[in-house]
Amino acid sequence: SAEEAVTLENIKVGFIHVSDPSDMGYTYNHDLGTQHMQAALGLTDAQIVNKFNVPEDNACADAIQELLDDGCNIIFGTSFGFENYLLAAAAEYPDVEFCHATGFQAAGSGLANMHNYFGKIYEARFLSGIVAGMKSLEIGNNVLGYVAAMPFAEVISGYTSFYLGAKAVNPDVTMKVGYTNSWNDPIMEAQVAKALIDAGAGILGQHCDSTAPATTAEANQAFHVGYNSSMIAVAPNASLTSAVWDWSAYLIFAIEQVVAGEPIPADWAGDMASGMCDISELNEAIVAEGTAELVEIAREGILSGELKVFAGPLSGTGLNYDGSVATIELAEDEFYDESGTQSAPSWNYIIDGIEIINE
Amino acid sequence: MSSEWTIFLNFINMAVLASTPLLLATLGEILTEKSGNLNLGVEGMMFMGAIASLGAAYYYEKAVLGLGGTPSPVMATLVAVAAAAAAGGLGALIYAFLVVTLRANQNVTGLTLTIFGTGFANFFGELIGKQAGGFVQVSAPTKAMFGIINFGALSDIPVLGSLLFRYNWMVYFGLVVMLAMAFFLNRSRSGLNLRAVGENPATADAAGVNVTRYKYVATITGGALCGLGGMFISMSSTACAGVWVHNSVNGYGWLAVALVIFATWNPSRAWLCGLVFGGLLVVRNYYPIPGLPMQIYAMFPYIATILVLVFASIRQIKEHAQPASCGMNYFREER
Amino acid sequence: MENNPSPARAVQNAVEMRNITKTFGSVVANDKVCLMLRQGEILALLGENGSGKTTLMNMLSGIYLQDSGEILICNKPVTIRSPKDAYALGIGMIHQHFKLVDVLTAGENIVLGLQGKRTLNRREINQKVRQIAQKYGFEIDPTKKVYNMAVSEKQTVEIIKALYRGAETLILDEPTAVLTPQETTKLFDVLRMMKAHGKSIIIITHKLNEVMEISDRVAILRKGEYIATVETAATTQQDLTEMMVGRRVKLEIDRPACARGERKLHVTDLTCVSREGVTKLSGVNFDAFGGEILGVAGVAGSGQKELCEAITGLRQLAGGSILYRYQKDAMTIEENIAGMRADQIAHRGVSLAFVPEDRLGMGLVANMNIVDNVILRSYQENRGILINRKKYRPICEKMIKDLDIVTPGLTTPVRRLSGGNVQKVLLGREILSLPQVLLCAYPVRGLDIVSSYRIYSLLNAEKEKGNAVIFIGEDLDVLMDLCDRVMVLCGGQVSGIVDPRTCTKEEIGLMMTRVGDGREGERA
Amino acid sequence: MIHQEPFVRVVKRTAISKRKVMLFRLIALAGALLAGALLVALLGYDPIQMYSDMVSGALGNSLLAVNRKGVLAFSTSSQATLKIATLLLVTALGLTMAFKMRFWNIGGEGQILVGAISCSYIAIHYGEVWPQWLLLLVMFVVSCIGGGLYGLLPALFKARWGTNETLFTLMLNYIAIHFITYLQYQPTWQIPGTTFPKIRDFAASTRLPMVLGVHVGWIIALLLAVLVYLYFAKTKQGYEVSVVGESANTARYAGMNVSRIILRTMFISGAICGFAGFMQVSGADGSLTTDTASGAGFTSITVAWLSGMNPLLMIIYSIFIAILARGAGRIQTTMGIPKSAADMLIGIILFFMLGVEFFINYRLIFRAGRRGEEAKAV
Ligand SMILES: Nc1ncnc2c1ncn2[C@@H]1O[C@H](COP(=O)(O)OP(=O)(O)OP(=O)(O)O)[C@@H](O)[C@H]1O
Ligand SMILES: Nc1ncnc2c1ncn2[C@@H]1O[C@H](COP(=O)(O)OP(=O)(O)OP(=O)(O)O)[C@@H](O)[C@H]1O
Ligand SMILES: [Mg+2]
Ligand SMILES: [Mg+2]
Repeated sequence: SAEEAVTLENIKVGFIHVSDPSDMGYTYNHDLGTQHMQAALGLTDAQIVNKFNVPEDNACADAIQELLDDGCNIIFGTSFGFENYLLAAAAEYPDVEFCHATGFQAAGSGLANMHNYFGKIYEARFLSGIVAGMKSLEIGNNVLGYVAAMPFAEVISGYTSFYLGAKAVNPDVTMKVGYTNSWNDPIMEAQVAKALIDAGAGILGQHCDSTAPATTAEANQAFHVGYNSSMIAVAPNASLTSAVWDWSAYLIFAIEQVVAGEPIPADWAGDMASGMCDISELNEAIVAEGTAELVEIAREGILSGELKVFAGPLSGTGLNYDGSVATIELAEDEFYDESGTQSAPSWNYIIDGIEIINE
Repeated sequence: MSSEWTIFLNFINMAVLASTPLLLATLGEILTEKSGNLNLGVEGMMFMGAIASLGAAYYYEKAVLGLGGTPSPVMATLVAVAAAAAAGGLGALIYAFLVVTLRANQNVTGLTLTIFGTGFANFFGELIGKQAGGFVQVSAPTKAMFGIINFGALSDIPVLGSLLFRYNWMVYFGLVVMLAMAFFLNRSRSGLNLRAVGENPATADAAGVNVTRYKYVATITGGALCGLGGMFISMSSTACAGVWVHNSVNGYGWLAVALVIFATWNPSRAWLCGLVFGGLLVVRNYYPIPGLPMQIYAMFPYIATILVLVFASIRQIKEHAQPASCGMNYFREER
Repeated sequence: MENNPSPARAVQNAVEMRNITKTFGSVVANDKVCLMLRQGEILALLGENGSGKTTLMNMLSGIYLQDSGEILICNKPVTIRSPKDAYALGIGMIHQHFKLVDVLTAGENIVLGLQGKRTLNRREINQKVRQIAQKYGFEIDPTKKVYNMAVSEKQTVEIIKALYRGAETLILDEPTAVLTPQETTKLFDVLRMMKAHGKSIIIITHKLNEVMEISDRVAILRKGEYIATVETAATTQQDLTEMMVGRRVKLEIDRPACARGERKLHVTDLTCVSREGVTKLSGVNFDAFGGEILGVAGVAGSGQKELCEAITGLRQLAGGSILYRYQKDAMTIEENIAGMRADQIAHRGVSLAFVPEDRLGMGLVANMNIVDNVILRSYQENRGILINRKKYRPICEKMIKDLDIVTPGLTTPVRRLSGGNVQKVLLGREILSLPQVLLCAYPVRGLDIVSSYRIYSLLNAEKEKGNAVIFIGEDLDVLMDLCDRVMVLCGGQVSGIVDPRTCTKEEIGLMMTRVGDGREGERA
Repeated sequence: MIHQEPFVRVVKRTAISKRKVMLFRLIALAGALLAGALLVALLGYDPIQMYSDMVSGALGNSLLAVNRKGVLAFSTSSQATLKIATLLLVTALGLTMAFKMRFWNIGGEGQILVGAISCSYIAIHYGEVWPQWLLLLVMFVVSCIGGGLYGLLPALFKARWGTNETLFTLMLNYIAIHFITYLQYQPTWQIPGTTFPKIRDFAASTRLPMVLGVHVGWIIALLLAVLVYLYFAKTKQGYEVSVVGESANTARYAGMNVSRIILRTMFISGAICGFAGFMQVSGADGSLTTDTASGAGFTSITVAWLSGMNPLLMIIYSIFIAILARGAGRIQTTMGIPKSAADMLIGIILFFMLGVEFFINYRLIFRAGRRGEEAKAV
């Protein structure tokens, strides 16, 4: 057919999610972003097609195909495991835009219509770590706990920045990390959370999808810092704040680029300035005194570039991609620029003060 | 108290909690198999119980709020329990009707029930969530009903307090069901009749036992227990805590089927073995074994079950075997 | 509501069955059968296999429901829909195949299904069981598990089960088939005792001497039809047989004279031990010759089954040898096949045919058609991986014609055929394999008289071909008329091998209950 | 003590025509679709649109079309359907081998996965090294051996000690899944350049060639259906399997080595399932995940059973189930009905199909009907 210009009236936007909003976590939040985007751009319901609960295998290729058959002009895949299927589709359908969160291959693929996006969530995590660190000083418990999904860069980067934030205000703080081995297994998350509390943790952070760590903290008189969205509603006496995403920042940007006929960058890392990531409102009733002020100071520092999250002196060990041991050593004036080369997280080192309880 | 002790007590505590949904479903399946029905639909019935309890409590609260009242958490709990038992029982009723009355193949019917129940729960979970504007969850007071009970001074007794008085009500309920079932099977007349039905329905029939009725009642009661096991997963504060999570039952039903074998069809052993399974599920959070990958760890319950299965078949212990007619349908005039 | 008839009342009918009809598919098992059981009598129910005795009794005990007809208990019409109803009416049945739960104790089995207190008081129950046992002279341990019991013990449990429930009418379906003569004597004592206590009893048995011994009256069925009821005292075994079969039976069976051929089978010191460690066969010695039929007599369970299985390689031996002589490629080979498995024997090319007792559970595949059943023993002969059914089609058609097998067609599963035709398919197939030794276990069981004679002539034909035939039977008259020699088994030992032409039935009967010393009785 | 005679009695049918059987099954199918329609209508959706969307979503507007690259191929929708159907069909064929022997192999899932793991090992370690023909050949062989050995394990115990195979094979499924999770953490299996717990995509040379837009497995599956049909209809081994299934006693009597037949058959059963795993990773997915079998091991049991173990009927049933599964994705897009509706619908249909067997095998006689002339059948 004769190329009809893509406008806000006729654009069709497709989404592929690995779970559905009932996870109250990653997908829920991404879908909130979709709703904000829809409201902001005035799209109709028919212009948005969601594919929920798509496994990270060939079913993803099928889902992409269905979206294409449905006439989508731009397709967002929100989970890491979708990348190769999106790449393959991008190669075949050059006139459709493909945007992939958490991935890293777009820039190297040479495809103009394949894009990666993510955000400097470690900055928000750092702020949320300050909230936890302040609380740890207040309750006099220097042990943090962290319910983590799987041992790889995105997760490790997340808990390291959380820990560094806490350590910035409480130099004596240590952290225990428990893995669940799954993105969304609420039973396991609750069990690991409980084990961390049993191991002495007074405040829990999390990088997994469900609210189980928050409710477990609440049930065990501990405190909690969430991820993805505010969890104060589910754990009003435990949840201090959360490191959150507002994915609409990117969604609006990318769709407006398409409508305007402008290219979308191959790699896009949103930050606090763009509104992509931040921490949610503080739970005023339970946060430690002076938290808000300290968070504000840190935010200013990060926005001005004076404050770096992965700043030296810092040393850690991790695994290389081939399984061999890797180390990093940052001197006093050095820092690790995680989003410097790509949007996907890359900090993959365990630093002193962090202990894994169940590896 | 030394910290080793504390770790151990915490571990036991979590093992008990982790074992409870398994225990309820296992007891349900034991009762079912005692009637000669091998219902492989445990997973499906747990799913149905999980969504039904959550959905019912959610709609109850919504209805009361809509009428301008304040929902009572106790009522919400009762509604959830009733719905879970009813949903599990409904799944079992479908199974029993097909298998007992229509003489359908037990294996295929059970698997179908699992397919159906899984679809049913995920379908309604997603649907209700959509209507609720994202996700379904019950109110905080109702969630608290499924949390750890505070027994006050009792919970604070050293050792005993944390060993016995730091659970939610379903743990104690599971214990009561276990004791009741052990008593029923070993000490009551109906229990004896039920065992006979599962071992040799023709004999039970000739002795004047209403085989069909026993099969129906045992299977449906068993299904209701599986439903309650599902409720633990969706409601308990040590699991989904009153929030619907896609695919939340996620293999626990099959673990319960394994546990039935592991427990050699004996309720009190089911309780003990359930504890072992529960322990296996959480032990790596308390006692990590260096060098043993956690994914290999996760295989242990299944490997243990196979070993028990093989051991039992080699020893040919009649009392520890599956009820003899299990898996086969009974038709009086067939010979 | 219990119908407890007082002995004081005038003679009344404990049970009356009027015009009972029951069909299974196209089989009319009972056709307008009438039966009357008086209060306090022992009635024998007699009929050939498949004449509908069990079916009739199953309707009385609530296992089946009649298609039409009426049942009256103590002169009142009733509908018995389940065994529960039957018990409520005071009817208890001891089935041919015991209905007991293996993993439960005797006491538990006895109270199974009874109403009463919700909880079980095992001590009280066991006490009551012992009381009943004492009253009628049984021996029983109520705490013993059924799977640890011998057959006679199980039967005792069954009878006490019925008595415990206050059965006034007892039905026993072939109770003596599984018992030793001593046990039978004991059972009959108990039955007489029960009669003395006013119970009414129906007993099914194929053994006419038992009928004469125990019963007051005899009711006879023939092919699902009711023939008559006669006073035992006023009849003879010959009369009963005639009523059963329907005509004067020529009770003479052909025994063509043949020259004894070479020794085909030479069995020495054959010993078998069951899995449970019970000796089932010990020191069995015998020979089978071409051109003769060797009969094997014995009470059921004297080792017949084990003997067949041992010779055909289906059972492990504890000792002994089985020398088998056969022609192969124009050579005569004598080989010890002891210890070989059935498949190894088959691969040897040993032409040993076996007609097992369990036709549909072992000899044939019930759900397969005639062609598939006929190729069962010879499908391996075809070279290559394919099976050649086409080749067997005409063979089967010829077999159907030769043996008068009644079947809707070649594709009908054999389970649909009647018992006699099933047996003809089985025997026909075995004969097709051109065996030099033909081993038959109860080949005429369940067959009517015409079919039985057909089988006898087939066996005689084999004998005349110079093959050896081993015939395991239960009916002594048949064995004595058909066979050239009769080997008598007792308790897994050979109590003698006799020439039926020169010895009496009583002598053989005696040998069946008493172990002689091996070849002593050999008079051939 | 006079009882009413029971209201309804059940009597075994002696014979029923093939046409009537077909009719009964069609009625059951219609009933199931109606029940499903009722359910979605109650929830406020249009059932007619749902079913038509499902079918069009599963098959596309035209089954075969010239695609944008100018080659004739299955429509994109039907490609996915065909891939699902292929997996179901091959697995069902494998399971049928066991079921004919009355061996309740519900470990199809595990055997698929072990087959897939075995050939994935080759694909990942030699994918860039060996030529395509060698890769595919070796992958095929090891997948069959892997799946076969995994099927052999419970058979060994069954043959030796009579260990319950239903539960044994069931447990093996979970062990296989957890093993894949384990592999996801092994650096050599992961995507180069990440530590993300996902197994890398295979090299192009390890992928099965395409025919009409779908991996060649669908043609192999059809051939296999014919082969399995012939195996049971024409070969000695197939005959032996049937005899052992009907009665092990008879088989022993007939001189068959029953243990060997059980082992051999379960090896073949597992090998075919293992082959299904090979097709899935090499043909459909191009990688190994814990979802590789995606429940096919279970769904295929129902496919095999619905077809009455008839390999040719299995072709139809596996396509039918695939259409449902695939069509559900479509109604999620067009109507917002959650995809899980497919599982629920499949469940309902199977329930009806299971129920109708009773009416095929038995007839009911009602009390009133017995009064006048002979039994009235229903
Ligand atoms: N459940 C059944 N289904 C089909 N046919 C049956 C059934 N029970 C009995 N029959 C048929 O009814 C007929 C009578 O069988 P029944 O068992 O009553 O005979 P019987 O007189 O007890 O024989 P036997 O002396 O062998 O015990 C047989 O021909 C048998 O085929
Ligand atoms: N369920 C059945 N369906 C169809 N025919 C049957 C069925 N059961 C038995 N028969 C037929 O009835 C015949 C007689 O059966 P029955 O059990 O009464 O005698 P039997 O087995 O020869 O004797 P016995 O019980 O003394 O060993 C069998 O040979 C068989 O052909
Ligand atoms: Mg009989
Ligand atoms: Mg009989």
